[in-house]
Amino acid sequence: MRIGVFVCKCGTNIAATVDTEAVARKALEYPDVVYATDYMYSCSEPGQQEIQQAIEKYDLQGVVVAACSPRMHEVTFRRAVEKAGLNRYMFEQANIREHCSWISKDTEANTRKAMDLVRMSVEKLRFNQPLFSSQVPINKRVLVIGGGISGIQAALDCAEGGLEVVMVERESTIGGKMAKLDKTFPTIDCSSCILGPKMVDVAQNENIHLYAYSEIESVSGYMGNFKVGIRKKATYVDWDACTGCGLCTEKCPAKKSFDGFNEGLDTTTAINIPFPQAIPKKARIDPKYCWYLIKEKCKICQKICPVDAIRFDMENETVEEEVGAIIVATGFDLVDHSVYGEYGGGHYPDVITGLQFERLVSASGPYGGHILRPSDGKEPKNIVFIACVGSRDPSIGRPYCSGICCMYIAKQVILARDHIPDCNCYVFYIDIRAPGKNYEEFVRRAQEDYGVQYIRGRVGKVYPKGEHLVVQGIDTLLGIQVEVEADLVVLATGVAASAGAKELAEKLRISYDEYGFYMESHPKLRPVETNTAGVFLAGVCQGPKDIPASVAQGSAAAAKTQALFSRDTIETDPQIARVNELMCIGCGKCIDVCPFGSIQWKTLRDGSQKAEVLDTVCQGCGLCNATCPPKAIQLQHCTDDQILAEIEVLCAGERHG
Amino acid sequence: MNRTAKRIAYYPGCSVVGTSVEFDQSTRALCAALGIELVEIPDWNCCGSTPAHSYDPLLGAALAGRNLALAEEMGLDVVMTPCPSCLKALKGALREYEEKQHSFLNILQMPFSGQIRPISVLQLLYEDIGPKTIREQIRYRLTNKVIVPYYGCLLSRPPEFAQFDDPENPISMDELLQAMGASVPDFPYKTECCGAAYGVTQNHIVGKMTGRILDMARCLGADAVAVACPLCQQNLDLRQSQVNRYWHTTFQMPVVYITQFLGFALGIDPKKLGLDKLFVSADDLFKETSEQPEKLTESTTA
Amino acid sequence: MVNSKEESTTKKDLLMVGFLCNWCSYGGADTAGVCRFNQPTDLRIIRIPCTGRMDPLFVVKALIYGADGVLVSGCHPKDCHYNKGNFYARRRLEVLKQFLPFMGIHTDRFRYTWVSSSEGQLWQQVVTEFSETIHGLGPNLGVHGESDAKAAMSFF
Amino acid sequence: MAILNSLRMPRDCDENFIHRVETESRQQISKCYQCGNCSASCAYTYVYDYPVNQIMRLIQLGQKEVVLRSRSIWLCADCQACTTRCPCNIDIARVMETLRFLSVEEDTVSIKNIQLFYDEFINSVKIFGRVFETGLLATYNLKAKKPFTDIDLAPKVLKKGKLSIKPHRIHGRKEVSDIFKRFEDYRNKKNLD
Repeated sequence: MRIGVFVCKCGTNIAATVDTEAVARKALEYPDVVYATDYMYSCSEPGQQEIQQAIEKYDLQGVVVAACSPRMHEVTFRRAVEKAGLNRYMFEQANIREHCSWISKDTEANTRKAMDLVRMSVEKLRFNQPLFSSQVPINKRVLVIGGGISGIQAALDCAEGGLEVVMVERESTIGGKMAKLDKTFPTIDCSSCILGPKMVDVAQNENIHLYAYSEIESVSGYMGNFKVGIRKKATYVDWDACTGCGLCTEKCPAKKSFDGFNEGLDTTTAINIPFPQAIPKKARIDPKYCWYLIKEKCKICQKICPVDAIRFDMENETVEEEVGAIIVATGFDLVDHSVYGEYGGGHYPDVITGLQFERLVSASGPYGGHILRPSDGKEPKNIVFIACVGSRDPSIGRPYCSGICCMYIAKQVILARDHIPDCNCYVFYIDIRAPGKNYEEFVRRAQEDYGVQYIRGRVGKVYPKGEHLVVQGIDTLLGIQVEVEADLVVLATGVAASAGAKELAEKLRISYDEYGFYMESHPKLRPVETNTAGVFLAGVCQGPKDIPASVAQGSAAAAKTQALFSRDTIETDPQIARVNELMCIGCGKCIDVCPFGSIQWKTLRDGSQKAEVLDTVCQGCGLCNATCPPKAIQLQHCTDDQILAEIEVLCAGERHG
Repeated sequence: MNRTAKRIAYYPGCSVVGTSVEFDQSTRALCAALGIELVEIPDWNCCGSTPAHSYDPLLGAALAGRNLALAEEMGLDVVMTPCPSCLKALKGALREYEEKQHSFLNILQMPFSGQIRPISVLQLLYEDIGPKTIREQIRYRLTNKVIVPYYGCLLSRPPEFAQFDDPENPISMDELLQAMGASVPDFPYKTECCGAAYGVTQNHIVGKMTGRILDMARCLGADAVAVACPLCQQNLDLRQSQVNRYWHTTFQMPVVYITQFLGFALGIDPKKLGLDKLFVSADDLFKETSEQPEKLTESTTA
Repeated sequence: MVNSKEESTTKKDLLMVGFLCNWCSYGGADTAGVCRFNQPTDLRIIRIPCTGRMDPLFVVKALIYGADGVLVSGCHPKDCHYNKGNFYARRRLEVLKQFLPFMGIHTDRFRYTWVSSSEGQLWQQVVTEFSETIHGLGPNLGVHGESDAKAAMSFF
Repeated sequence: MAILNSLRMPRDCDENFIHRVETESRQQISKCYQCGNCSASCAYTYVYDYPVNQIMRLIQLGQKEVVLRSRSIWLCADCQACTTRCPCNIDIARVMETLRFLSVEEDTVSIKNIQLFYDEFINSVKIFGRVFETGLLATYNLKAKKPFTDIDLAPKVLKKGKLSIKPHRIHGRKEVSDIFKRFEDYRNKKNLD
């Protein structure tokens, strides 16, 4: 084999701590290497051209690029060598940046390491074989998990493009967190006025099939052909029959049920429709509060329902859907502020969360849009907002900035001053983060036009004294303590991953960070893709973000889906397992261990049983390869021979040299 | 949690045998009544407290360490002290032992394994005896008495160090008082500092801090304040007259050790509890509480 | 063949081989690099799709050929990109670990661990600790070397 | 109180001091991002010359003189409110404690009375093995030239029989004073290094 080695300087990213020229020179000593050089930016267009020209000039049959991580540019370089006429799998990439030049400043040690890494790549390449993909048809339906604003946006964009969409929402209505908001920053437009029509669009769009009050039970298959089990949780109401007239909710006697939509500030009936604009507008019985379901008496709703939709014997039901792509838009939860004993640990009724404040201000909220204290229903005259509750706090394991609190506080103080013009608002903040279009101006408006007192410093303690809450904080700019006798304290509670995010990730085989936010494929360049092909991310499930960013990401995920579905077939990855039938002893161990059921029995003409890999199902994990006793099944492009060659050339030294 | 061994080492500390002698008396009397054998560390010395620590934590650690080593020598694995300040010094010794074992042992020059566990009297009462037992054993009830529990800084803080109760809203003393039938309001200044050792050097600080605490107690209609720290007690009780001068107030708030409350409720002779040693008399408080009936009714125990 | 060991490792550097799964730990090592977390330079990483691909033979071969330490790292249990590859890996590698003393190789020369692609800091910690352990053990004198064999026996 | 008007970097930053504080207290000072929770929670902020968060900031900037001469470090009562609430898990009370003993070491104690009280306290322990409260208060009041501090309380305390006239001398006095001796040796050796 004639091999060319290209060592990238990556500007100074590599060259500063690796002697790239020496690495290239050394490479010429390796077997089969006929050409080696270093270059400023190998991934740039001239850099790629240089590789292509060298392939032609030196008649190269294989290429090694020593540069960044293959997770970054393997695809780029494979495409480049393919353009020059090589099979794209006749390429290897040595990671001399992330694993070498960036982790130590010792140029000598780094250079030696880079030489080793190139040496290993060359050795692996010597065993590479050209591989060829096959084509499989795509099921052009998309599953959207989560019916918040980003899920809605993604679903509508996909449906608009003619795709069939299956939407699964955990609650009994779509709308998510945005449906609970009163206004949105920085324009103060009404949240339900801009979200409502989109929710209606979801309901009316013929391409969208909505499973509300449902959850994902199982996911199998692969990009283009996923099978998804959806658990429709029992609502005790036949939604095909229910017209959403609301008669039942008027008559239900269990009026002390938890009102999740109003964040617990109000109570609702056991049979309820969360809010008037709910989509689907269907009633659901909360079994925790329904008298009949608890103690078998009542049945008033059943008697009153004009369409006879009540089904007390309803049980969970699982349906299966087949889709080609999945958009995950599962949103977030608020940080549980009960960990803050110094703010009352959730025991003081007048210490509320930012989202509860939204419900207080909202016209559809518990007080019809009048801001009143939950404890005694009085109008608060002094309101304190505390920023960074549950954000930037390593002591509770949340060192990250939630990104939206500074802005929603600014909005809420403006709303508070609008609703109660003579109220005083105090904001205790650490830093103000307003890096968005018109955001900084908005925060300034709160201070300049609305006269809100912003106090730089955190609050140490909140405690009740008589009718008031004493807020004990600091103004770090002056270095003195500030005490406010407040009537209402709003904690700007931060963003946490949605409950159950990890379990869902495990079903989807996508990864998540230590806080439960889903990992994108690349933090900058592949922000909506995951490491599992065909699964895309949208919204806060990937990390804290505001509505505009969530909507943008919803659209981006839809665009990615459209791009995927613009073809009729997808190329399979040929880096999969292959059976050498001459060596296979027919023990069936590979069939047992394969996580994807991609290996089956095959009967040869002589009647013997051999293993056979289903090309389109195999994901290329190599578990079978490690399991196979005679090593008859080999993972292409990562065969035993290749790995052993890498090990040997690295470790063997004089004994095998 | 119930430790089976009811024989534990006892470290009174200097202030408890001096100006806060009633804390020592009541602790001993109460433990005897509850079947806990306190073995006073023989010939114990001062733990060094804040001054030694400010000089060098290692010196403080060695001073406190001598007492721990003596307790270990007696074969006991728990040492109880009524004084939170001493408790902190004893725990500080264990931390220095962990961090600078070599220098620590060099200065101490005594065999020491670091296995001993220091606890406060409150922790002993709450975890080993518990409100349930107290409720079953009491003879006098504090019915209709409003008592606010004041924990001070160190009993539950910092959480990693104290390993006891909630750092922001401790409830152990609340529950013990409730077990005696007292009504216990939610006291927001449970863990606010009283001015600590600044009684001697910075008088006005104590005046201000202690005044706030007493004022909050009065706002909540308290008949008395329950404490578990000799320094807190001194600031609130002995210095109450100074507070009154500082704020121009007329506080007459009894400040009683939790051990005295419990001892009284269990029917121990008030003299043994040192009730007469309090500066603001609590006699009226205790006089009014009548003997309770043999069996407690449901409504009064809640 | 070029004598890579002699030339590429000085007295200071020992030779450690890392087998990292593509989806989690290889990404974690990338993250550590992107964050410029300083690490020992003596680890050479081989990328494999999944720790389920790990044949214990790879570890044994590396140690026999003279590697001073072998580190395998994959996705956290339950977080495997291929559902359950790391469960198989855990079982196989644990058995291997028990077996190493019989070859006269100190068990500490081999370690397997779980690092996700977001845990750059954890990766730095793992590599640093592992490197320290291996430097503590010194060079691997191979299956015939006495020092390790003794150490291995004392393990029992 | 040392007054800080302007800083010239890097000249005015004492890196050794930062390092010393971090090693002795075992806390990473650079973790502090100035939320101010320590100062908000501190009951003594109103008597401090620099609130706690500014002390932390001054350490970050290597302002040894200002920090070690500050009154704040001596007015800290070690009440642990800051440590309990610090979002960055910094044991601030321990940092303050470290600053106190560094300040003793550098002989820059700002509040002489407190040092005097502590000295007398330690003396008392050195001599008797325990603190002799009556003697301690008497000598302190005399030396601090405030003989009438707490004089109003004296009759009450005496009436209750709470102050003993004679100190309690423990048998292990020698053991205790040996601890002091060995500690001094250790300190001297450490200073030589």
